[in-house]
Amino acid sequence: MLEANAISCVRGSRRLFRRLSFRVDVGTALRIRGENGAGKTSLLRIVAGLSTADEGRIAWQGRALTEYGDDYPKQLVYLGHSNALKGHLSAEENIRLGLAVQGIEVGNDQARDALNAEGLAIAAGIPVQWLSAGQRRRVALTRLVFSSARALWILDEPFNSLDSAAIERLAARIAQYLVSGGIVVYTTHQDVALDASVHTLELE
Amino acid sequence: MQWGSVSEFLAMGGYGLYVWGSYLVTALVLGAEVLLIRRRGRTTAAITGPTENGASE
Amino acid sequence: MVPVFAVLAVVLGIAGLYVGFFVAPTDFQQGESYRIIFIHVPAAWMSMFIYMVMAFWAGVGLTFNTRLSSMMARALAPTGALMTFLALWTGALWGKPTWGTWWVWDARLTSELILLFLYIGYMSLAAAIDDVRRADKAAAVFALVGVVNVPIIYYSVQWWNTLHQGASVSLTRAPSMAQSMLLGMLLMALAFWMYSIAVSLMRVRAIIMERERASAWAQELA
Amino acid sequence: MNGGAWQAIRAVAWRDILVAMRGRADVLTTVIFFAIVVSLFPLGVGADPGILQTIGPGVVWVAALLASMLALGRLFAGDFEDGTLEQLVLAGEPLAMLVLAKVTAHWLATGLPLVILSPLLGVQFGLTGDALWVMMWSLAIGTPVLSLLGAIGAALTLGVRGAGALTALLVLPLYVPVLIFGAGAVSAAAQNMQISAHLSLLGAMMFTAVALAPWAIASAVRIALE
Repeated sequence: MLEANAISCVRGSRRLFRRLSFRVDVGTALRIRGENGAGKTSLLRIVAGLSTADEGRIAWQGRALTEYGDDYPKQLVYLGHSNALKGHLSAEENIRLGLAVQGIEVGNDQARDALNAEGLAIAAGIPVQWLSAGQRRRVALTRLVFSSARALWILDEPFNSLDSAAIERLAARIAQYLVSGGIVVYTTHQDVALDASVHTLELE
Repeated sequence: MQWGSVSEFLAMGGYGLYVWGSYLVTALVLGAEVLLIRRRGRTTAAITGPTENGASE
Repeated sequence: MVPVFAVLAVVLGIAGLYVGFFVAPTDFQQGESYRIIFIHVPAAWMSMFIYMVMAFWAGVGLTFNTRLSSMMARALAPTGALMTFLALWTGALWGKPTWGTWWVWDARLTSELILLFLYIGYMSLAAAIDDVRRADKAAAVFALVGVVNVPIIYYSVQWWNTLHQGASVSLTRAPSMAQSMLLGMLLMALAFWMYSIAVSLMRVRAIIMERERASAWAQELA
Repeated sequence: MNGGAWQAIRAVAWRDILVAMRGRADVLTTVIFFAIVVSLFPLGVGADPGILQTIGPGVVWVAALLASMLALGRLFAGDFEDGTLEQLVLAGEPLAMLVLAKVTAHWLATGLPLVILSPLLGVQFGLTGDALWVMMWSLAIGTPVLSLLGAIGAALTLGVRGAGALTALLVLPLYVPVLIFGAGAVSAAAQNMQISAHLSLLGAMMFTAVALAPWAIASAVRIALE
């Protein structure tokens, strides 16, 4: 269970949000809405522990993030605006090595099967920098296939530059992850229907 | 008190240029630093003006 | 609190100068040029001392996340850099009559020069980063890395100097210190110390006001 | 260190080595820059063998120092932009170790080539076998320190305007001790004097840098990503 109470965040001389509280239980998703620059990404980064809130506290399973140290990141997956892919390396290498850094062992064939399922079989071997934005996003999203063991998914605009088929696939995968007891905190400006219980948080 | 006259004091045994050169620059630099900070303080106070919590005392 | 240190600085300064110029005898070897020592040595001491204090506040600011200590470190840096510059300037002016050259690759002068680069590095890093909080923290890390390296730099330059130059040309062997010379120098050192405290406190107040103004605007905007 | 940490460290290092091999152009620029800077000096100073021999060690060392500083731009900047650096911080493994892996891979791609090329350039300055051998040794021990100290500067200036020049301003003063003992070792060898003092001090610097620098780099990276 993820909980934030009265958190606020100032970036430079601009205050993004003040005294924000929310609770996300197992099996539910929290969608964060707000215009550009309202602080959506900053909030996700605070939840992921990359940056700290100026005031207030975030608790994961009852314990404050500050008490966790290195083992909190072990329980989450964070997908930012950027795809975290190295341009020179192929999709396969990116997945295998990217996940190895997170401590998730993935064999060559597993990576290739996941890419096939995502319809990227032909792209598996070529350097990622030559793929289209949509394809690169789908390669980045393939990481989620191997991250169902993680208790918390934090996704920043996951549906960006995806075609409708890919959006459906991702929505299904998120719904399936929620049913299996995961928690998702995400932002998106596209109204994608998720058949799971979704709460929405508005950032003015 | 070994200075016979003011001119002797200024001559500083022939090293006047170096001795006074160093002291003068030191005085100038330290003085400039103080003035700069005071100006920096005043400009902030001027901009802040009477904010609601009267930050500029 | 600032006026207290300012007054102390002036009083000690006048006393020091009086002792330095009117009580201390002429040095048999260097004549009157040695009187530069009354500002050269205090400035050099202060340049080192301020860097240590700056690194201390930077470390406190980094570990306890206290904004005031990071601001104190930021306030100290310019004064420290100034002191280093003065040490170099007076060192050069002292070197000219004594060794005939403006710049002498003496171990202490060389490490002062490198210390000046460390100060400039600290200040430009802090100035280059827009987000004030990150600027404080990044500069603090650099100050701590610097303070670990200052002794290493000092001894390696010392070692390098003895290797190339031999110990003949060196400021470290101060002229035989008559009682009054030592007194003059100590008084000036204290005066410089009081001055540094007064100036840094003035600057930290200015920094605090600037940052309050910035956050005051944030409240109005939100 | 549990298995997970070791696996993550290997993955980070291997990924960077792969990227360096695929993008060979970057590696070559460092080495070519090193060669060009060294061969500029005889043009500037004149080809008198006597002078060249005395300034040889210093020139090669300063050029190596500048070349390794030039290469720092690619250490974190790429990962910072494409988001991989964030994933490193979120790997749940000691960031100092992961960062050490990155700097090691970076040294293999940019530091080691300098070490291998240095005797070739030393010959230009009329340095003999013994001095060349010590040059390689001193660079082999010294360049890791340059990479580690440089990495602190690179991490501190991530995402900052004019990061290149600023990193140079930050790290060059820190390079002074390495330069003094590195070049000192080579010129001592050229005059066949004692070199053990130089090399052991360089070695001491290397171990201190390996022990302390990663923590500074890790906190600089965390600060940059806040």
